[in-house]
Amino acid sequence: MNRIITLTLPGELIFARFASETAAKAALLLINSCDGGADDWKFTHAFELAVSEAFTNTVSYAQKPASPQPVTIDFIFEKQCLTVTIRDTNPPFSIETPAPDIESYPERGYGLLLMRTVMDTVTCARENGTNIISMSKQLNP
Amino acid sequence: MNRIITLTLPGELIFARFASETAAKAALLLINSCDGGADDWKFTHAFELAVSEAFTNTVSYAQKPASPQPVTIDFIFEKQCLTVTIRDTNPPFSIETPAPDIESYPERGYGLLLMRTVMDTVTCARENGTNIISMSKQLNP
Amino acid sequence: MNISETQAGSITIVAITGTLDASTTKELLKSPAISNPAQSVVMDLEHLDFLDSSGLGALIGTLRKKRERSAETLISCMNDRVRRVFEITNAHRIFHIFDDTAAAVDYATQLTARI
Amino acid sequence: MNISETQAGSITIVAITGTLDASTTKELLKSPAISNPAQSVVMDLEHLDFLDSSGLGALIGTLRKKRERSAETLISCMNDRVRRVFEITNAHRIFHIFDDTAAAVDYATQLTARI
Ligand SMILES: Nc1ncnc2c1ncn2[C@@H]1O[C@H](COP(=O)(O)OP(=O)(O)O)[C@@H](O)[C@H]1O
Ligand SMILES: Nc1ncnc2c1ncn2[C@@H]1O[C@H](COP(=O)(O)OP(=O)(O)O)[C@@H](O)[C@H]1O
Repeated sequence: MNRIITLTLPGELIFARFASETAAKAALLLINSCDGGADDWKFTHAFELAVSEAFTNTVSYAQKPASPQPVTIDFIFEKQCLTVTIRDTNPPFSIETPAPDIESYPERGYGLLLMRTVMDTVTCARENGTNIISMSKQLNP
Repeated sequence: MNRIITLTLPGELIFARFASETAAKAALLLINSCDGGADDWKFTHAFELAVSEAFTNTVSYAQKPASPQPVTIDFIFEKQCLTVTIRDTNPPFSIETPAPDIESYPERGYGLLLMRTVMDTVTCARENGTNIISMSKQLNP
Repeated sequence: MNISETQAGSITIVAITGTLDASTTKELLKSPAISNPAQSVVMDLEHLDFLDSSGLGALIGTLRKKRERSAETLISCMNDRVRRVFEITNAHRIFHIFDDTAAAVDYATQLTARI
Repeated sequence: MNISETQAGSITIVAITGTLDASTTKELLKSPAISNPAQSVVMDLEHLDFLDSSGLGALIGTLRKKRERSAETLISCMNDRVRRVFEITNAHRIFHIFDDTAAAVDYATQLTARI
């Protein structure tokens, strides 16, 4: 049986840290459930960072920021793999954005780059007006 | 607007600590959102402890432990007050259990006593076969 | 949760790190010095971050089983959060509680030598 | 997040504790030494637990605005988690990064004296 933890938060940036810390805790739970799994900080940090980025984007690019909608995050545990999904009804977007050119000091555009780099796979599906962002990582690839 | 955080966990005891740590984090969020609120460890610990007890009971007294049902915990933020609710479809029970007589070394029966003591109010309503356990505490009573 | 057992003369110091709740009590009850009812122990709780009623129940059960065999279960170095659970439940009345593990070991050694 | 500013000669050491993400960057950008584009700073990140792209963006914006006024933004004492964000984004190429705050202050003092 796959185990799922679901967290629903108000769609406000003050809850970003709650989301990212919960993601780190979910990753640690997977590490601890795998016998003798060392505390792999990169695994924990990957989820903490990727969820911080995805939650922030979901809130920031919401179309009605005046009445923020709740954001639901699923953590799906499968053997050595943890998958996080976040859904939003924001406009569609491509996750294949190019990495920003650091030499021109851009202040934005690093979020998807970080998500893609720290996770094994990042996908975004569009279904019935909903973006379904899904990010997975194996503990011991 | 009241803010609500909802956490849904598999109904298994290995998730008890995830529940109690999330409760502590929710309490800390309320403290931090109240200007100049000191880090009141008793407030944080009250939620950590009460949710550990309530989650453990919900899982332990579930009628079909063979196929554990998910447990949903709501954290409701209202000004200086945090309320936690947990629902289950377990048999009805009374929260007014007497405190166990410690001199006879009982190993059980302290959960509801702890919940009632650390929270301002604990109620359990029965609606359509569901127990709705609700626990509230003011930050500065 | 992590358990480490250290022998100090006839007493075993059982140091518990982390969480003692419904998900970890079984492991505690399996540890050698706890599961042997004739072994006197000092439970060093300095690094116990969180205790709930399931964890407390395991400590009380340990105390009872060891008392039946005239062995001791002493507690040392609990933090304020753990102490709060002992005080609400009155468990502080049935345990000898010390601020210092060495003092607890001395006391346990005297008690067990007396028998 | 918590910010503390300490003056070291002409340089301000800005020590950040906690989290730098979308919910805290505004507060950083309002702190006196950061909001003054002519003030050279050493960002002491020893107690920065978590940085994401919003926090990094604020640091990069600070660097850019200060460079336009010939002021410096140096970084010291980042942990492995924060370093990882700098490395993935290539931000480590545009910042001077030090393991030691005192060394960063010396270097910044030299750089600003030269102008
Ligand atoms: N959840 C989302 N909803 C709508 N648009 C998004 C979402 N996530 C990312 N985007 C789009 O992709 C772009 C790149 O995102 P990102 O790499 O995180 O950088 P940044 O958010 O700093 O611009 C954003 O500017 C936005 O247009
Ligand atoms: N969520 C629940 N569902 C069903 N019964 C419960 C629940 N919570 C408590 N109870 C009942 O109340 C009793 C007292 O609970 P508690 O004080 O937590 O002590 P313990 O669980 O150690 O017996 C339990 O033994 C059980 O019969």
